[in-house]
Amino acid sequence: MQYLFKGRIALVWLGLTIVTLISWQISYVGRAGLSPDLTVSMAVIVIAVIKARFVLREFMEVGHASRWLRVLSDVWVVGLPAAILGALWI
Amino acid sequence: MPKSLNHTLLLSVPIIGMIWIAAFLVFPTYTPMSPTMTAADVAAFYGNPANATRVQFSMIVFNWFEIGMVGLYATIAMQMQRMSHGGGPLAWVYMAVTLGGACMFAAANLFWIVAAYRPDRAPEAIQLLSDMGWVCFTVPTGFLIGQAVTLAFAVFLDDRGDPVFGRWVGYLNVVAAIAWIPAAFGALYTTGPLAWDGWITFHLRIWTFAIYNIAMFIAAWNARHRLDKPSVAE
Amino acid sequence: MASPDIAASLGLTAQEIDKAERHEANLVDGIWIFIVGDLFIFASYFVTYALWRNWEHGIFLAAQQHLSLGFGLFNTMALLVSSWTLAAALKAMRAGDFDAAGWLTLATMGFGLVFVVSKITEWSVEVSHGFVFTSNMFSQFYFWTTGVHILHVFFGLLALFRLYLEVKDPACRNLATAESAAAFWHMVDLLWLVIFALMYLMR
Amino acid sequence: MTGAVPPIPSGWFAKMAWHLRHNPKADLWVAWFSIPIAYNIMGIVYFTITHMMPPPDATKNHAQIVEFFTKFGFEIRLGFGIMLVSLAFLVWANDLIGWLIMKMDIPHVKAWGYAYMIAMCGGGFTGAYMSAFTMSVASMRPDRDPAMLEVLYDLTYISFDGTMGFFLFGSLIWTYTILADKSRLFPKWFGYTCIWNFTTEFLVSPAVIVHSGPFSWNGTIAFWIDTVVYILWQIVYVFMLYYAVKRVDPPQDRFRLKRIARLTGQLTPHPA
Repeated sequence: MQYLFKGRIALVWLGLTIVTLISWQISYVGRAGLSPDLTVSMAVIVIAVIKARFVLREFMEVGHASRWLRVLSDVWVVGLPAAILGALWI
Repeated sequence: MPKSLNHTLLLSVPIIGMIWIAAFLVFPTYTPMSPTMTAADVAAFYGNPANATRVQFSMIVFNWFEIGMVGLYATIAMQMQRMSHGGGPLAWVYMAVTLGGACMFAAANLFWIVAAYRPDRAPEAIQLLSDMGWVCFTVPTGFLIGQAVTLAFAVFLDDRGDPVFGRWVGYLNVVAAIAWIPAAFGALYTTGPLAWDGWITFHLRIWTFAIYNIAMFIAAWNARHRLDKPSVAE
Repeated sequence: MASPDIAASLGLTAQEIDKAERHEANLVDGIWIFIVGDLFIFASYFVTYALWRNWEHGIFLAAQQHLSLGFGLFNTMALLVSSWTLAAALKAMRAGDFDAAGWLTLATMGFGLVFVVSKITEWSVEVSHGFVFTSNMFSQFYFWTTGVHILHVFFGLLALFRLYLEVKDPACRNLATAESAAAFWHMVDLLWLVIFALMYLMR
Repeated sequence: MTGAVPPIPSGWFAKMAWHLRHNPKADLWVAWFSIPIAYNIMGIVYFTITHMMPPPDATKNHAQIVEFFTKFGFEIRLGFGIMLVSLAFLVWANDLIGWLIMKMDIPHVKAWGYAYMIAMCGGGFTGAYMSAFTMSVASMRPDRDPAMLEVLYDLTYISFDGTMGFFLFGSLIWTYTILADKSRLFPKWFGYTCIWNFTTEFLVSPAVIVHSGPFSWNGTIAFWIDTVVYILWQIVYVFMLYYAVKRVDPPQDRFRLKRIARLTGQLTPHPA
């Protein structure tokens, strides 16, 4: 299947997979005690939205879309972690 | 088939109407039970075997024939499709609100039957069922209003040289709709003319309904031959 | 649609006719209004979740033990692979290779089904351990959010099936619908990435 | 009907009268205007008169339920009276949409239109009017046994939130027809956003199970977010119907072509 390796999609997929495993590792370290840890929460949320941005830009091809779409998707990518972390801090 | 049977659906309407009147007369009280009755009074009313039997018989007959007037309303909806603007959404609205009114009466009917079913129930529960029955019977005049307003619009918008219904049908529907409006507020007061046994909510509504049905039957009967022609709307 | 002379007879100005017809031009962008709206609606759910998590942190942490990280990771991988094959399918379609596009779409649907089966297995394992919707606030959020997400997976599978039928039929091939369906499926993947972080990984 | 059609007058009421008399889509416009009117009446009744919305707490105890019905008793009955007088407008809205579906270009289009009308009108009976009766009966006699009041209270909100299937299928039918319609009576992006409308019906289902938290009938998710999305969507919907009514052909009418020709001055009045 040559199309699986055409362009950057294979690379992006590999990157997403590795990052997923990293975030799993981050969370797994404290698994035994399940102690509250805001740093871990922050890290996994930020990693998740970075992954989301890669899906938006590379798979959904938002980079080629109209301007309002690019702006709104970036507002989401920046605003969501900010709002979640704000809610966790309150 | 004999020619006189061409209009069986329409001819069923006066028969159903007479059955309704008979069932109405079987009900133990002519005017509704007073909303000011206490729970004990209401329980005693349904506990009295003579009353309970009459409620049950009346409600069984109403239950059999509650949707019977559909022949008249379906015929009118067919006629609306022969009007220049009636065949669009308006005819379907007419059918839907007709069904809605019948469903609401059916609900009231079942509440009364349940109230009379176990007279040894707690008086509070019997009163609740009876209240639900009377409110479902009195308050949803919106369906009748919807029927009248929809038909009035269709009649007034019918701008062809040879209208299906005369203008008087439109005016009658407007007047009927206005007469039914106060009944929607029948739950507001327990005494006075707006209570569910008051003259505005009960007598005005019931008599308007009777006159309305008779007049609409006459209008539909006069226009019956139009049903043989193809409809305007496809 | 109204023919021009009828439109003219209805008293429409040229501007109004233009306004009415303009919807036509927006077919490709059609799905995007939905996707952006959906992203923001989900964002509001996520923020609500974070607030409740803050208020009942202990309960949430304790309840999180009922989730199995292995299942979560496997589900994430299934959706990531499906996104990859779907992106490849779109590339094949643009290259005019509809045979490969068909197979890649089928593969995407296959991975989507793997996700569905795995998710339902995970739910039944959790329910058999006594972790049900009404157990506590975390379980309510967990079952509800994953439930809404799997509903989107079902919609996505339907869209992909439609896409597959279109790819198979030379008369219906249409890159615009293909891009719409693909965008929707990637959004389902994207939402799962965030849900995975929020439900499974947060501490 | 004789004489040529007069030109459109300028006054607001005169213009309205002209359209009622001469516009070939007069019935469609009447039905369209009923939608903003009906939804505004419903909004005012629910939110300001009856205080039924935003929903009160599901965890109220007997004394609080009695207080609720005592405090708002008259307003509740007045508000639902107003709503019941105007309820036919909602039926007009449903049947306008059902009729517009019948004008689309998809196979078996009439069946889709009938299905929509039946589903939406059916849902109104338990979804909107049941709560009117239970609320009225409860507020009529707040001195009733509090346990009975509690039954009516639960019945009100659960019948209102819990009537899911009718609206689910109605909106599902509408969504499918918009997306499958080849004549593009409604824009496609609007069809996609209709998915929110029927998904809502899935989302509120926990409201019939839990008593508190974001998924209860007054919760952040099951009520507030749903309602905000629904109201925004509703505003778009009214405009979409406006354009659809503008674009759709008038009802099939033997006199239609003549009427239109007369409107444009292409035909002199025909002898009656």
